[in-house]
Amino acid sequence: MTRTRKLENWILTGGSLLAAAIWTFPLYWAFITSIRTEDRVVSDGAGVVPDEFNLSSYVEALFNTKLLTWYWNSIATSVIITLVVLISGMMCAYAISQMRFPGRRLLYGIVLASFMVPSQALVVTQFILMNDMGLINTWAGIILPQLIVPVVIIVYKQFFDAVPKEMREAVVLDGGGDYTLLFKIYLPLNWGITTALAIITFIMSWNQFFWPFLVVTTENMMTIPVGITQVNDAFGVYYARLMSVALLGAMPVAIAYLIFQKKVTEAVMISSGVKG
Amino acid sequence: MITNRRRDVAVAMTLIAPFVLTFALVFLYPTLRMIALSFTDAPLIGEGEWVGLANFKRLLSDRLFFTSLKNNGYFVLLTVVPTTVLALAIALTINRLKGALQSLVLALFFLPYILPVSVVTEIWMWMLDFQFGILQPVFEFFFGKSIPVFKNPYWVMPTVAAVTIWWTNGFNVLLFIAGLRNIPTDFYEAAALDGATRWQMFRRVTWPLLWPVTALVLTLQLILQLKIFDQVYLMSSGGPFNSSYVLLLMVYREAFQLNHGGYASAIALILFVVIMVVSVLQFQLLRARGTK
Amino acid sequence: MAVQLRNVRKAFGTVQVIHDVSMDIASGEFAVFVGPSGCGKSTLLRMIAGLEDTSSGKVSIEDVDVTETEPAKRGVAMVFQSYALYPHLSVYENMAFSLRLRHAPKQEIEEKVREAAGILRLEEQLHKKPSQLSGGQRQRVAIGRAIVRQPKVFLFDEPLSNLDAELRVQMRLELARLHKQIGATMIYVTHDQVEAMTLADKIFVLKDGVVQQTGRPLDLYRNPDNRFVAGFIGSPAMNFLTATVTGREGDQLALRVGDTTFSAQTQEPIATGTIVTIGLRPEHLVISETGLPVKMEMAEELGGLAYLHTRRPEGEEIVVEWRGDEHAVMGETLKLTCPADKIMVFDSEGLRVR
Amino acid sequence: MAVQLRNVRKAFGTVQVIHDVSMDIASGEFAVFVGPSGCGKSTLLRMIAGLEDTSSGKVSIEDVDVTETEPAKRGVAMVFQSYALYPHLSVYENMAFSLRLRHAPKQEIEEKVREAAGILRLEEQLHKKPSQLSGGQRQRVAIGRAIVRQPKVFLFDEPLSNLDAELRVQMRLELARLHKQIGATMIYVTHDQVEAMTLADKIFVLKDGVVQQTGRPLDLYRNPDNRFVAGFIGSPAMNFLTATVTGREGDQLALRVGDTTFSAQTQEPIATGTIVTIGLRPEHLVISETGLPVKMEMAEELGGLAYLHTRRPEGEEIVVEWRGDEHAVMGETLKLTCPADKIMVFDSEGLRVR
Amino acid sequence: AQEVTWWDFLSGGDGVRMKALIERFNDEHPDITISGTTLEWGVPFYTKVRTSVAVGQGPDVMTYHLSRMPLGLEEEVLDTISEDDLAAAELSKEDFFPASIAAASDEKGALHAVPFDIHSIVLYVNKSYLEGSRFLDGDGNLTGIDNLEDFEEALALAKENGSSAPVSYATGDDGGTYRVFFTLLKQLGGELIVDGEVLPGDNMEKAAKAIEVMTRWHENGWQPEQAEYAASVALFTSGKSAFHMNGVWEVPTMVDMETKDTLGFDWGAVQIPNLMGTTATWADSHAFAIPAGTNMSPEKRKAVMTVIGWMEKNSLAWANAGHIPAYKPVANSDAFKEMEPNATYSSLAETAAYDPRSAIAGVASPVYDAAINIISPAMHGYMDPQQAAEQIKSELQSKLQ
Ligand SMILES: Nc1ncnc2c1ncn2[C@@H]1O[C@H](COP(=O)(O)OP(=O)(O)OP(=O)(O)O)[C@@H](O)[C@H]1O
Ligand SMILES: Nc1ncnc2c1ncn2[C@@H]1O[C@H](COP(=O)(O)OP(=O)(O)OP(=O)(O)O)[C@@H](O)[C@H]1O
Ligand SMILES: [Mg+2]
Ligand SMILES: [Mg+2]
Repeated sequence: MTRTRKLENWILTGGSLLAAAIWTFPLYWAFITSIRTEDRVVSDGAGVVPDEFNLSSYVEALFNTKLLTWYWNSIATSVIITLVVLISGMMCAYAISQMRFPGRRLLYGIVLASFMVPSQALVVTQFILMNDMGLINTWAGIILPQLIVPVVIIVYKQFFDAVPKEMREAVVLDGGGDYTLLFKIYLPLNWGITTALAIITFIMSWNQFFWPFLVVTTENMMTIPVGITQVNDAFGVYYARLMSVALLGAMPVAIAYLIFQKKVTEAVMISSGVKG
Repeated sequence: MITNRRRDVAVAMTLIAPFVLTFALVFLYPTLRMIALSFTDAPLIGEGEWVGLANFKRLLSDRLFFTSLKNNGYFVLLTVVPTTVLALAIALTINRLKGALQSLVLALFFLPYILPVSVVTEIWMWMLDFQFGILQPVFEFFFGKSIPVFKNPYWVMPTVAAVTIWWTNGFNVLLFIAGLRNIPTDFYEAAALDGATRWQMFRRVTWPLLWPVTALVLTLQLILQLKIFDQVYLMSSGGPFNSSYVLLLMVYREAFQLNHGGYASAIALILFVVIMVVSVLQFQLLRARGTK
Repeated sequence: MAVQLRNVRKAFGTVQVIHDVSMDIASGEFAVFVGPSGCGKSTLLRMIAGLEDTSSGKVSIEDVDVTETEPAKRGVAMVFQSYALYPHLSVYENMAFSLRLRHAPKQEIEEKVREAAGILRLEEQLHKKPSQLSGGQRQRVAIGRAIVRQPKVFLFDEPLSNLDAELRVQMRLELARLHKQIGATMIYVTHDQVEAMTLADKIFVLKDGVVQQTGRPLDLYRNPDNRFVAGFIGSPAMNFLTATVTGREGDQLALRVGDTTFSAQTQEPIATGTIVTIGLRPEHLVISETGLPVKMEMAEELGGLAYLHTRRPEGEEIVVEWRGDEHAVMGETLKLTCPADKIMVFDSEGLRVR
Repeated sequence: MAVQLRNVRKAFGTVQVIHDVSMDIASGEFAVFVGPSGCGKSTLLRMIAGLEDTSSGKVSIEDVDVTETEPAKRGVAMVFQSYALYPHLSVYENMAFSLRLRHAPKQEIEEKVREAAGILRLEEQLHKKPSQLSGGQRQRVAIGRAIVRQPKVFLFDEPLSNLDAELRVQMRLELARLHKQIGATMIYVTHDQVEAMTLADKIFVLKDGVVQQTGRPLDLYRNPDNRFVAGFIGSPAMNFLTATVTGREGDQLALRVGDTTFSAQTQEPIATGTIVTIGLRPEHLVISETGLPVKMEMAEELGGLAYLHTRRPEGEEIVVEWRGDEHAVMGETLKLTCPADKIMVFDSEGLRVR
Repeated sequence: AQEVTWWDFLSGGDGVRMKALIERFNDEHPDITISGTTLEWGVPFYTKVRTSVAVGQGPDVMTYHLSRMPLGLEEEVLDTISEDDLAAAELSKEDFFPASIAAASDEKGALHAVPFDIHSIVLYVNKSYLEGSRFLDGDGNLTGIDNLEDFEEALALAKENGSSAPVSYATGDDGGTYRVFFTLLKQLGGELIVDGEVLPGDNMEKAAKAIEVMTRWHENGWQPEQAEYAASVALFTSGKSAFHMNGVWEVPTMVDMETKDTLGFDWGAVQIPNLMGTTATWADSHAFAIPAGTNMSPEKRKAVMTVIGWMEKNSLAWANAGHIPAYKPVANSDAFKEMEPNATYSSLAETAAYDPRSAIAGVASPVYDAAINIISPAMHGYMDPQQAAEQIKSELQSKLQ
C-alpha cells in the first residue's frame, strides 16, 4: 500500500470516528446532564466534561414517576403485538405462498397495497372503533390497530417462496399436512427471518407514540414513549430529571440493541428486502 | 398434487383468518367509516348529520389547512432528499472501514433510530434550549446570536427536519450499506483495471448499481415523512403562528381538541389520498428511472 | 409388475408434456429414465409418486391402481435432487420424520433409523445437522430417509447432479451397492447418459414426452433404434454426417460424403440416391492416409487419450478419439475412415436402417 | 519476456499464501496456472494485475518493473470468473466503459467496440443488457471488454467455470482461436486440468503457493516431476500403490505390491527394501491372466469405453480403462499388469525416481 | 372500599404538595383510596379531559381552572355539584369567597366545581442586584417601584449590575406571556372582552400599549428571549435575573433552595407593583370538578365528595405551595395569616384580576393560543404591537361567533 493511501485511510478512519462522535453527542450530553444536580445543569461553565456523578435524578425518575408501570405496559403490549403479528403474518404468508385458494391474488394485492396506506390517517375512526368496543385505556386498545404489519407478510412470503418445492413434496410424501409443514418445517427453516421480523416489530411497537398517546388517558396504562412526555413531574428546574427519564425510557431497547447489534442490523436489512 | 381440494381451501381459510379478520376490523372498517364520517358533522363520539361536501368546501377556505398542506410538503422537501444524500455519504464512509471499527461506527450512527420519538425530542429540546442549550453557542458562533429555533417561523421546520434526520437516518444508512455490500468487489476491480478514478467508480459503478436501494429509501422516506406528527407535536405544537402545523396535527386538533369528528375525517381522508397518490406516483417514477 | 404405466398423458394447461407413455418395471429392477432436459422425466416420476396428477391413463404400483391415491399412501419414497433435507433437524430426526408423523412407537423409530444408518454408514453422523455434512453424506441421508419408510418403490430424481464429478462416481457405486443389498425396485431419473449406462438394469430413453427406446444399457449403445438414441447414448456423442446412398453390394451399402466413400453394413433395402444420415462414433474413427478430409481445430487432452475436435470444410464438426502420442496441431488436415460394421445409417425420419 | 515474476511472496496477515514464486512468460504465450482450490492461483494472477500488493519480490511486464504501478497503468486486462459485467449498461457500453473513462473520442470507441464485437461475433447483441444474454455470450462480452483495451497481457481467472460442460468445451475452442487470432500474451487460471492441458502452451502447476512444475502439457503428463503433478494431470487420475523395492536389473527396477511383482524402468539408484509409491495410469493397466488381483466394483460406461472401478483386497481403489465389449461384472476378480516403461516411481517425499 | 380516580395537572411545588395531601388522605381513610394521575399542564390536560369524557373514560374527580369554566360548560364536560353533594362533603357555598363561587357556577347559578384556591403571579426579587440602590429599604425589602419608569430604572440598574435577563418570565410560553400581558392590560384599566366583544373601543389601544411595554423590555434586553417555562425559572434561580414574574406556585422552589442553601442570593416575593396606573394582578383559581357522564354510584359520589371536603379543610398545607385558600375557614385562620411569604402578597386577593368570563378564555383556550401565537411573536419583533392587538381582536372575535 502506498503512503498516500495509508494517510488517506487514517484520515478516513479518524474522520468517520469524529463524525460518529458528533452524531452521538446528543445522547452523551443527555447523559452528562442527567448525572448532574439541577443547579449545576443551569449554572455557568457546566461544560461537556463530566464533573459530577449524581444519580439523584434517576432515583427521582424511578420512584416519583410511574416509569416502572410504563415499562411493564410497553413490554407487555410490544411482546403481544410481536407475537400476534408474527404468528398471524406467518400463517397468512404461508397460505399465500404455498396454497391455492380463491382470492389468493386479491389478498396479496391488499397486503401490498396496505403497505402504502398511512394508518395514521385512520386514527380518528380507529379511536371511535376502540371506544365502541370499550377498549380505550386497555392493552387491547393499544394493541389492536398495531397488528397490521404488512411487511411481515411480504417478507415471510418471499422467504416461503424461496423454500424449495421439494421440501414441501417430501413432507407430503411422508404424509404431513399444511400445519405440519408450516410449524414443523417452514417456521424452523426460517428462524432467522422470524427473529429479524420479531426484532423489527418489537422496536416499532415499543417506539410507537401517536396511537398509545391517543388511546390511553390514565397514567397507569401509558407506555414509555407516552409516559415520559405526559408527565413532567418536577418543579422549578427539571432538566436533569427530564434527561434521566428520557434515558431510562430509552435504556431497555438501547441495551438490547447494543448486545444484539449484528442481529438488529441484519433484521433491518432483511425486512426491507435489500438483503435476502 | 393429488389432494383433497375442498379440505385444502378450508385449511387455507383458517390460516388467513387471523390476519384477514384483524385487517377488516382495524383497517378496512375504519377506512370506510372515515369516508362516511367525512360527509357528516359528527363530533368525535356520537352521531352527526349528513352534510354532503360541506366539510370539503370548508377545507377550501380554511387557511390552516393550506398552511398545513404546504408545511407537509416543505417538511418532505427538507427531509427526504437530504436524509438520502446524507445516509448515502455516511454509508460510503462506513463501508470503507473494516471489522470492529466498522461495527462501532455503524452502531453509533444507528443508535438514535431505536430511541422512542419522545426521548429524541426531549433530548433535542434540551440541546436547543434557547437559554441553556449546548448548541446555542454554536449558533452564536455562526450567526452572531442565539436562535430560539422552535419559536422562529423560519427555523422551526428545518429544525424539526434536522432532528428527524438525526433520528431516522441510521435506518437509511443500513439500507445503503446492505446495498453496497451487494455490489461485488469484482466491479470495482474491473473498473480499477480500466483506470477509473474514485469519482468515476462512484458515478459509473456504485451509483447506478445502488439505484434500486436509493429508490427504496426515497419511497419509504416519502411515505414516512408525509405522516409527520410526533416530532412537530412534541417540539413545537405547530407553532410559532402555525408555521409548523401539519395535516395530521390538524386532524388531531379537530378531532380530539375541538371535537369535530366529521371535519377531522375529511382532513384525514385528504391526507390518506395524498399519501397514496404521491407514493404510487413516486414508486412509478423511480422505477421508470431505474429501468432506463 | 412393481410399477406399470398405461397410456399415461400429462398436459400443463394446453401443453402436452407426456404423450401416451406405457411402461413396465419389474420388481427389484433398477430402471433409469434418461433424456435431455425438459423431456418429461421428472414429470413422469412425479406422476408415479402422485405429486402430479395424470391427465389420462393409469398408474399401478404392485398391481394396484393408484392413479387417484394420495402420495403418502402409494408406498413410494422419493429422493430429490436437492435432497430436501430439513436443515433444522439432525440426521437422526430427518430420517425419523416420516415415522414420527405416523406416530410410530419410539422403539420402532430408533430401530429403523439405526438400521438405515447402518446400511448407509451414517452411524457417526446421526446427531449432526445436514449443514455439517459433506455432499455425499447428505445424499446418503436423503436415501436413508427413504429407506426407513420401507417403500415398495424408490424414486430418485437426479440425485447426484449436485455433486462434483469425483463424488458422483463414488455415489454411483454406493447406489449400485444399495440396490444389490436391499433389492428394492428403484426408478432413477437422470439426464446424464453415463450415469444411466452405469446404473441401469433397464433404460428408458425419453424425448419430448415420448419413450424412444427401452433396453439394457449396452444394447442401446450398440443398437440404437433411431438417431436420437444413437446421439444421446455414448460419450463423446456420435458424429452425424449427411450421406448419399450410391449403391449396395451384399450387406455393404456404399455411401458418399462429399468426395469420400464409406461403406456400411446394412440388410434393409434402400434406394440408390437416397439422402441418409450416417453416424460415426469418435472411438470408431481412424486417421489414415485416405478418407474424409477434416481440419484439426483443438485437442481436448485427457493425458493418455485426446478428443480431437475437427471440422469439415463444409462446416460440420467431427470429434475423433485419439490414443497415442503426438497428435495433429491446430490447422492440420486429417483423413478419417471408419470400419463398415461401426457405421450406422439413419433415414430422413431419423429411424435406423439396419 | 511479457511477464516475469521474481521471488514473489504474498502473505495475508501472518498466512503465507505465495512462497517465493518466480516465473517467465514469453510474449504471445498462452500460460495456464493450474492447481487445486486455494493453492494461490487467483492471488498470483491478481498480483500480476496489481489488484493485490506483493509482500516481496518483483513483477515485470514487458521488462518494466510494475511492482508499484497502479493496476490501470500496467497494460493488463482481466476477465473475471463472475464476468463482472455492469448490469445497468448495455453490451456496447460495457465494452466501451474503459474507453469512456479515458475520454477516448466517440469515433475511436465506436471503431474499437465494433471490431471486438466482430471478433467475438457479438454484433447482434450490442444493444442488449447482460441479463438478456446466455452464459456463453456473457463470457464473450467479458472478453470483449478486455480486447478493446488492447492490453499487453490478458488475464483470465477461471473464466469458464460458470458454464455448463458442453458450453465449456465450445468456449475453450473459442479461446484457443482468439489466442491464435490476436496473438497476445494470455495468462489463464483454472483448477480443471483438462482445460489446462487443452489450452496451454505452458502450464504452471501450483500447490500451496509453490510452483510444482512448469512445462508443455504433454510433457507434464508423460514426465511429471513429482507425485502431486502426476496425480493432478491426467484423467481419470493416476492410481497410486505402495510398493517395496526388491532389486534391480539394469534399468529394470523390481517392485513388490502385495504378492505381485512389477518391474519399472528407472535409472536412478535406489536401495533394495525402500518403500516407494508407484503410479499406474488407468489407460496403461492391462487385464491379464496373472498380475495384481483386484475385485470389480462398478463400471463407468462411456459406450465404447468403460472405466472399471476395482478395489484391492487391501482396500485401495484402482481404476482401469477398458475398451472392448463385455467387461467384468460386479464382484468378479481381475488381475492387472502394466508395462514397465509406463510405471512411475516416487520416493517417500513424493519426488519422481527416474 | 372506594377507589377514586383523580386527575390533576399539578407539577412543580404544587405537584409535590398535592401528592403529599393525597397520601395523607389515603392514610386517614382506609375505606377510600385516591389513585392519582398527573397529566401535562395546559392543552394536553384539557384535551385528554375532553376526549376521555367523550368516551366515558374520565376520572372521578379532577382539578380544573375556574378561568376555563365557561369553556368547560360549553364543552359539556362538567357535572353539576348539588347542594346535597356539598353537604356530603360537609361544605356549603357560604364557606367560599362569593367571587369564586360565582366563577364556579353557570348562568343559572348551578355549581360545577368546588373552588380550591386563588393563585396569581407575583414578583420575585433577587436582592443582590439592587443592593445599595433606592429600591431596597433598610430591612432589605423592595421599595420605590410605583410606576413603569421606576421599574424600568430598576431593570436598567440590574442590567448594569450584570444581570443578563433583569426580568425573567416565560416569554416563549402561552401561560407566562398571557399572565404578564393580562396583568399589564388590567393595570391600564383595560378589558379583554366586554359583552361578547373583544377589545372594544380604546381597549385595543391599551392592549397595544401592554404589548409595547413587553416589546420594549425585549428590545432593551431586559427580558429573556423565547424562554420556556423551566428556563425562565432557571434564569432566576441561577442568579441571572433580578426579577421574575411567575405564579405563586414557584414559592416552594425558592424556599426549598434557600433551605438547602443552593440559591446563592437573598430573595423576596411581592405583589406585582402598580406599573401602569391601576393596581391589578392576573389571578386564577384551581377547583375540583366531576366530569360529566360518569354515572357513578351514590357511594362513589359520596367518596368523591369526601375527598373534596377533606382537601378543602386541609388546604393550609396547599397554601404552603404559595396559594391563597378559597375555603374561608382556612383563609381566615391565624395559621394562614402568619404564613410567609404569602402574607407579603396576600393583599392581592383584593386586586386579583380574573380572566373574562367567556368560552374563549381560560387555560388552554383561544386566548392562551393568542398569547403564544400573537403576543409572544410580537414582542420578539415579528410584528408591531398595534398590529398584534388588531390581530388578537380579529382572531378571537371570529372564535366567539
Ligand atoms: N408445473 C409446470 N407447469 C407448466 N409446465 C411444466 C411444469 N412442470 C414441468 N413443466 C414442463 O414440462 C416439461 C417437462 O418437464 P420435466 O421437469 O419433467 O423435465 P425433465 O425431463 O425433468 O427436465 P430436467 O432434466 O431439466 O429436470 C418441460 O417443458 C417443463 O417446462
Ligand atoms: N483477502 C484474503 N485474505 C486472507 N486470505 C486470503 C485472501 N484471499 C485469498 N486468501 C487465501 O489465500 C489462499 C489462496 O487463495 P486463492 O484465491 O489465490 O486460491 P485459488 O487458487 O484461486 O483457489 P480457487 O481455485 O478456489 O479459486 C487461500 O487459502 C485463501 O484462503
Ligand atoms: Mg427434472
Ligand atoms: Mg481463484
